[in-house]
Amino acid sequence: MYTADIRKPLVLGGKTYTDVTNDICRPIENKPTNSWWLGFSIAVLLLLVLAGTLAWTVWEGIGTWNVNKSVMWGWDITNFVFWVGIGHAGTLISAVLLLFRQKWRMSINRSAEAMTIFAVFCAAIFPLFHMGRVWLGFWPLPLPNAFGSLWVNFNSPLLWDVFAISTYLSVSLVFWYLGLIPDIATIRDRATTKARKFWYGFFAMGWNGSAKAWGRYEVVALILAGISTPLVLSVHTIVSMDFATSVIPGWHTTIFPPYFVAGAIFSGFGMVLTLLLIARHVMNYENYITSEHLEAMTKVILLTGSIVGVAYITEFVIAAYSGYEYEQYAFANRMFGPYAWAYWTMMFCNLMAPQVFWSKWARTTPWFIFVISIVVNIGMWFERFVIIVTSLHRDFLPSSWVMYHATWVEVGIFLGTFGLFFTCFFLFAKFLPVINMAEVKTIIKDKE
Amino acid sequence: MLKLEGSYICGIPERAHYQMYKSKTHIALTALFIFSSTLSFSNNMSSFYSESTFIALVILSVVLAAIAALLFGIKKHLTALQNEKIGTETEPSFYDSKIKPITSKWNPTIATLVIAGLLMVVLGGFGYKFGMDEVGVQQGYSPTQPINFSHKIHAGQYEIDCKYCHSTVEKSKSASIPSLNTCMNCHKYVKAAEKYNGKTSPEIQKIYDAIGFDGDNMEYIKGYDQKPIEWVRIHNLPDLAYFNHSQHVVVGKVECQTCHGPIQEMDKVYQYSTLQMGWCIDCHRERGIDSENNAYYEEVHKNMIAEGKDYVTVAENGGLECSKCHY
Amino acid sequence: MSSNKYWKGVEELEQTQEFVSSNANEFSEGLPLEKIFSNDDATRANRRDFLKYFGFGLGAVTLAACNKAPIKKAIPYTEKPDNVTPGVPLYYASSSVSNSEGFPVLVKVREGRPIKFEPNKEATYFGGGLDGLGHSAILSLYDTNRLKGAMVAGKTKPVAWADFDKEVIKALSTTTKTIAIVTNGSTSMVTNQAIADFKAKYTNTEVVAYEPISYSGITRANNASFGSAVIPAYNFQNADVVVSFGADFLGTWISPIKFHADYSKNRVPKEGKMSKHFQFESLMSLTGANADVRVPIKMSNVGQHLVALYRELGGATPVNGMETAGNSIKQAAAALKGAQGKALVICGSNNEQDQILVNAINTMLGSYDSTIDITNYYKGQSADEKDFDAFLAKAKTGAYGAVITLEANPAYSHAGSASAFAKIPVRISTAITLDETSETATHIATGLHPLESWDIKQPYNGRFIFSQPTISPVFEGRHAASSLVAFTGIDVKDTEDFSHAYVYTKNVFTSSIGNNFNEAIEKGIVENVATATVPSFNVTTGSIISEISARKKADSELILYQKVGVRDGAYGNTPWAHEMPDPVSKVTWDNYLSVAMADAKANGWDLGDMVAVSTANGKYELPVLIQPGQSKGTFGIALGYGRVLPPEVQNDLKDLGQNVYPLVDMKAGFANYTVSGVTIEKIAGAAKYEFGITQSHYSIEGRDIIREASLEDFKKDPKAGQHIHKPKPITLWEDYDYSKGHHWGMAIDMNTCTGCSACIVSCSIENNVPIVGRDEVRRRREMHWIRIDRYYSFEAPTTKDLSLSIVYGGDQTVKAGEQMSQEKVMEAYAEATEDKATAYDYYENVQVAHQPMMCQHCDNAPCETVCPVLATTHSSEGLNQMTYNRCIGTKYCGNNCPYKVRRFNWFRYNENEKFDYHFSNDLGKMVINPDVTVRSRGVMEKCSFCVQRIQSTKLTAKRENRKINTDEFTTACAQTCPSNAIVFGDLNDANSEIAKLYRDDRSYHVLEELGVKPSVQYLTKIRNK
Amino acid sequence: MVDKSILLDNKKFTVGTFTDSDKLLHAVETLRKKEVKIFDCYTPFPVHHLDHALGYTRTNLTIGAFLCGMLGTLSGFTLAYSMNVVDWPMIIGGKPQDINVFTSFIPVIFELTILFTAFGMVIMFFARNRMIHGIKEDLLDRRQTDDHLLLAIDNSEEQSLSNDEIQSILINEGAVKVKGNVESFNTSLTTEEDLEIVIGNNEGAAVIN
Repeated sequence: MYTADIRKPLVLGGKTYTDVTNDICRPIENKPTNSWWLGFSIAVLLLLVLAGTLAWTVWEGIGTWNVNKSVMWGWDITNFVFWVGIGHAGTLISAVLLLFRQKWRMSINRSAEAMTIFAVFCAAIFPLFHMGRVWLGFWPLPLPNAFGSLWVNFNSPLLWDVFAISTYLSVSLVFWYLGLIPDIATIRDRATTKARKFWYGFFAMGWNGSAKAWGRYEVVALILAGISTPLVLSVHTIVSMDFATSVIPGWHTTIFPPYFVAGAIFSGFGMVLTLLLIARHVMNYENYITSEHLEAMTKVILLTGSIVGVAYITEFVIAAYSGYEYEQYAFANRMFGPYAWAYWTMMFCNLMAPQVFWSKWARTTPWFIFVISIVVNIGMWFERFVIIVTSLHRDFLPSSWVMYHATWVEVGIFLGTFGLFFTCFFLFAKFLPVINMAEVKTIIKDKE
Repeated sequence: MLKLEGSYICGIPERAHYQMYKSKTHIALTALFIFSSTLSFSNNMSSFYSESTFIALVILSVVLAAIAALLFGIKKHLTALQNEKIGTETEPSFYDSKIKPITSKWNPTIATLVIAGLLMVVLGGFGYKFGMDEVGVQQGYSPTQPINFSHKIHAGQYEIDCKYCHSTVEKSKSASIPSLNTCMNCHKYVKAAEKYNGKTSPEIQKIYDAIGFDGDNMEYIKGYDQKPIEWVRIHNLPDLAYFNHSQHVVVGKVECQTCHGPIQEMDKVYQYSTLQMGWCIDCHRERGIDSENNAYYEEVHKNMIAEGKDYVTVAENGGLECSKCHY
Repeated sequence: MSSNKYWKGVEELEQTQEFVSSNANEFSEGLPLEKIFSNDDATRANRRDFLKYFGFGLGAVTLAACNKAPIKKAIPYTEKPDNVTPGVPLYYASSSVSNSEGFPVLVKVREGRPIKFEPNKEATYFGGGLDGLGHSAILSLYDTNRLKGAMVAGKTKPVAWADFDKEVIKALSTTTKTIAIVTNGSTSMVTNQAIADFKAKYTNTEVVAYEPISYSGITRANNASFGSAVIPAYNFQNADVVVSFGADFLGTWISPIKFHADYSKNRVPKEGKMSKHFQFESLMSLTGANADVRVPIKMSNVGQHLVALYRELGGATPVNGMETAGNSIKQAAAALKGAQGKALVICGSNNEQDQILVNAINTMLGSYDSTIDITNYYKGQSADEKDFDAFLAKAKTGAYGAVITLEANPAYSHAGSASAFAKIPVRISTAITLDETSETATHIATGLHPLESWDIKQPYNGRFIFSQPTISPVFEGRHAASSLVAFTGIDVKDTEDFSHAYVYTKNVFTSSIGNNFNEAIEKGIVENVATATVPSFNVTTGSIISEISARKKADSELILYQKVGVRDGAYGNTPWAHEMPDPVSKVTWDNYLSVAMADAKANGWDLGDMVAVSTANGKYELPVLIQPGQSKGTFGIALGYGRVLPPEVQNDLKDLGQNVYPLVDMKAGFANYTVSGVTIEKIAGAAKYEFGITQSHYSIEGRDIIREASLEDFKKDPKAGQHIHKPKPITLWEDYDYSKGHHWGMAIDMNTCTGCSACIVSCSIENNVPIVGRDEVRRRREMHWIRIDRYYSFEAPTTKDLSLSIVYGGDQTVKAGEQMSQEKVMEAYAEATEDKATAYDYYENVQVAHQPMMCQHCDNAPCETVCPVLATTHSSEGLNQMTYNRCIGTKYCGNNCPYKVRRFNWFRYNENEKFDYHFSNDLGKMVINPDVTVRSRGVMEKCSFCVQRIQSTKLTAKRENRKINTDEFTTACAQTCPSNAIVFGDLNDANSEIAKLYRDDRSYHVLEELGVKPSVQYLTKIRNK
Repeated sequence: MVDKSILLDNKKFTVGTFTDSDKLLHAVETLRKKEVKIFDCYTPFPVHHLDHALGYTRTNLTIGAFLCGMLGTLSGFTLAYSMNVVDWPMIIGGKPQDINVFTSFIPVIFELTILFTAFGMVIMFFARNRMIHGIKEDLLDRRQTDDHLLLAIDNSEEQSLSNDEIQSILINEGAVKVKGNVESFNTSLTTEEDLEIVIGNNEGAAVIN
């Protein structure tokens, strides 16, 4: 008989299968609480901001942003990389931790995967709407056309992005959905209204928990996890290639792929922590998301934060050692130039702040973890800002050096994506089980 | 020394000066005299119409379908409620009675694959169609012209050389619609009166009215306020594509009919070709250049012989490069 | 929604303009929204209506219902002129519009529309170039605010010419007082003949010349020295040493385009020799930026410097004069002495005494007959303000019964003229737009634009320039000469065959120039010059020198100067001239108070601070711009701004800058542009002004972008300046073989490029580059395809001087000349200096380098690799092709361009009320080059190497069954460059100029270590220090 | 909606309900030892080794996934190569126009491999399990996806043991409830009562025929 080799029970409170089902289905089967409505309204409000600012951008032109002749990417691509990065933790938690048989993942992977998908939604907005002619957004797809046919450029990292992001989104969706099917079936079988019976029945695809199905299911989940792992690494590698394959000093760096991946995991875990700590508090899931989970995640944050920190320093040393004046200047400019504030914010948030997790107290105190997780999110946004804007604003020819500050439209779009993200998340929390019931039931009896 | 297009013209004959200077018109009129086809056009509006119509219809049908579905659903629900109240058994729907028994026998595996396959085919087909139609096509466009000019009579029956009227086809990017004095070279005498009981043909009369010619006395009316003929353009290439007639006719030795079709048989001209980029590209990929008889292509011809080829296509000579047409 | 409303215009007559001029929405594919946005016809209201309806959903049905193809008309000529082939441009020799004295150009005409000026390369005396203002002035033809016909005060609509003439003749013939004619000191022989005819009828006529910028110092001095009140012709090509005292001869002084060409002939080192140029000046002028030795002085002291030079050269004088730092006068004198007969000294002062001394020096140096030609003298701009002041004084007494202003605008540029003019009851103007003078006129005999007119001008004695109409008059104007003749009662109605102006002009020609009028206008220039003679100098300099020495040095002086783009402001309504960045300050659209760094630091001023400038003549509020190279204690404000334009003008041209003409100091009997007694105070609490500035970083940061070497080093080693250790780029693949066919390339000689920016405007017009306005330039979104990078470097203190070890970016000790940031080093140096009063004086001594930068057409272009949709690819002829219609606007290419030369269409710049320049009105669109697509919003654009010219030339050759001739054509920038700094051609043609330059030892690529293999070569700048 | 009746069409089952996965597993092992043919088990969560205990062979979906992946690799390469090299080669930043440009294709090939693998495998999984949107489920117990673990034996199959023997084994193995003649169902809604029943242990277990 296989027993997970863990020190403490991952589910507290002596829950039975029934308790698990009841606890997790409660928000779905009951009317939403006032706090849900409040949060949802705020999110929808922000979503309207997104709609408004995007409409304005399309109506007037990208000129409504403050990007200029030298800094042609600003907040848009910063936000894109930020959101894609956040997305990574979800896949990582469910796929990589599955491969490593880390059972503590089980109560958090569902929401982490949901976060992935919503974050990729948010991310996808930016490359689409940063285009001058968004209505031609389908042109990067290799479709036959009446131009002869004119195809696409397989040399372009942006095209790789198109493939990577769409693959990532669809595979993540499939993975997430696959995991949801047994739980949807559970809700279906508990349904007391026709609508619920119909819709959950529709999405449950006739699942009935047959042992044959479970056998195949486990194999499929394992293989999906197996291919999702290189996928998730490849996606941020390819995103980093947007920069790494260019010639701009500060971008043209071979360290970018691992550095971006570590940063993505780092920021993703930050976001997962932020969300889980809220969900845990609001939905009373303390028994499922225990301090064991929090501690494990803070350790990952500590690790990846340090990897990112090493990358920062490595980058710097390489620049200094390169003997290449443009590269040297680019990094000196990051530290002491007009955007030094962004650089030092990034250094503080990403390198220094996570180091507090060496302390056990810090790793197990939810409010403190929450604060640090926010700091990590801010830091990782600034990392992308530093990479994109400070590299572009002073590159090779000093004649083209410029400053860049966002307009209200750019800020509005960024805030708006939070609206989209949280709208999706609130709907998810209302209509789907936030914790993977089937998996949690398997570890309910796993003891020390 | 810089010389574009021959030499720069100086010392226009005085008559021309007079013409330029004499006409005290608003600049719009200056523009009016200008043969419009010299400039490419701003819109390819056909695409506007076809696409806007299409999209508007799609939006509309989706909205209507949704409303219809909603209404239908409400009706069904109400009927069910009604029946429940009265206690009568709801009559099984068409679906329940006819379709369901059949579909319930389907093998889900096969059904899944078939449905997925169908969906892919439909979506793929739609995508392909969308891609192909992306550029508006006005093939077959045949508007009514202010004068019912027949190419069949002029080019077909009387075998007038195309270049007689479209005189700039060998010199300029545009073939040019002939100015009225070109028409008058013949129609000063040709009035087709035999068909109209000794009167000037009404179509030819339109020329006279425009240029100010007194058909009865066979002389130009002095001081006549001339009105140009506003022909309707048939071949509308979008502005973003530079097409030069002289390049194709003189250098490429392309027959008019290759692109314009059997123009000598057209009573009413229509657009023969699609004028899509793919159409241009197809020709460029197939057609060879006349490298042997043009000193410009001397090097190309030498290389061609060296490589043992019979001919070099336009594409091989860089004819597929973007800025050959787009700038 | 009414579909008719939408498309109605198409059927209307006016809309024919649209196809002529508007390429507005060239991108016809894609979703229809864009088309609706960009529909030429739709007014803004319609656009909004559309959205409203579309949003409602029902609109979509309506739209779907009107399913008929929009009709486009093709309207042929009724009678086609013989020489017009639609689609083929014609070139007419004519005269530049912005140079009222006459400057030979060609006018490119497409289907009856002049669309561009091009230099007349056959007029070699004038140099074969054209400046930015000259190019941009073509827009004055297509100005919607031009007067539509003869105007009479009190009436809003034009009146019939016959009635107008009757009224004017009545007024002129009834007055018993004097009739005045105010000319612009015109060199027009036609106008002069008309004035003569007018005078014959009205014998009580006085003629007075007026020009906004005065060179009376020179004319008076020449009158005193040689007995002829003229501005001589200067021949810089003969000068081995040029010493200029505040004369901005490359930018604004007298005839800068010609001077450019002449000057540049000696600037390329040939056999180890090039000319040496000393510039003593207070503001940083374009000329100073190109000088080998630039010495900051105060213009109020220029006389003393001249005295010092005079003495050094051996002139007998008891006074020492003033020496400047580093014994610059001594050096200059030594150089001048060594170049006897090949030297030239000029001075920008308008003071007669200064100029007499300059004449004395030039006589000593034997410059006359060699570098100065007083026989075939310059005839333009020779109006003397003395005459005009006398006229004004007399006018104030009410002595004049009528005044006719011919193309002069004294009300704008002369402070006292408005009140004097008001005393004259009949004021007739021949302006073509409502300017400050014609606004108060009682009658406007609306003239013709020069491009609509016949004219003969004589800019130099014996050199005649011809203008011919290239378009039929846009509005109901009448040639000014015809108007003058009409006022004598002669019928000037056009006859059956000829216009009056044509006959009149031809008569002037045959009576005073020659017989073959047709040949003359074909060539555009007739030269009939006399052999130069050496005039005898007959002034004793003693008293002048003592007077000069007695002048008091001003603590602070205000210098009123002209900007290269806008000049005297006469063409203030042509937006291209304003969007062209100032070659030195790189500021667009504004004038400002330029101050020295030392003054700014001492007074706590910063860039954009608003200050109040007050002199005896008035007080103005202006923003501060800190100008490196400017002398401490001097302040500069540009003239030519603050034009009062018709109320219809609502774009950035409205209320543009401050008109500081009233500050010109007239006390000493001449127009003194150096004003003393100026106080400047920061306006407390005023918001900082933001300049539209295209380059905000001064320093080159010690980067290997501009390579330079001294002439000494260059003589020893022709590869001097190039010995920079660079890693050799390697490639994974074999490069594409460009050796077949054509391989287009460009070379730019940084020795001859002066930074004058003419190429920017020429390129913009050729390639339909939009004008974006000040606010967009502030956001750093100017659209110019070619820009001129300007870098300052300090004539740096050595490491020893600095005695500072500054750590910057690692532990690198910064050495002068190879700093990572020279500015920072100098700043630290200044802060460490004990003597705060002189801490920032080093900012006076800066070197300037100009570097034109456009798409480098890299063979391994980084932009091409990253475009996902192949919108930018390479042609087999080495061109980096930008395909606008394929572009979806990811902007990735722009980011990945190391040269940052790609420009993005942030907005829709045509047909947009926010960008209300010529692209947005039907008349202005006439100037659009029909061979180049007008870009829609959301696409990238950049320099194309004028691919439309390449294609057109290739096609002509193919059609004519021949190869392309060597250097048969060139790009718009190269063509217009007055100093021939830009060369374009086929690298595979071994005989071409470009192939030779590519083999030159001085040539290098910018950022060659990136391995992108640019197709633009730069030639090392050699300084003759 | 389509019924999933193909799976359990008109069959009658003997169903043992467990509330503990270990007990279920043990029951399966015991029955299998006695050569009882078990139709299938239905559990709300994956019970480890259950498939092994039931004697199911390892699924060969992995081979299918591999083939799909190969197809993806091939399509990716074909797509890129045919577009950028064969159909319309262009000079792009000095990059080669032949097979040497292969390195640029790698990211796209990789992504398509993943995409094809994932989708191919999941579609095969659904097909193999006869799962499709809208299909109706077959349930033997309303709580088989909640907290009941079912062991189903097809009554129509010939067994080595009698029905009663099997049922008693099930009860002995800890089944909380054993029903002898169960048909699949999928129609009615769940009621509140259904959810309120809590089955703690097997003390009250009874065979319900």
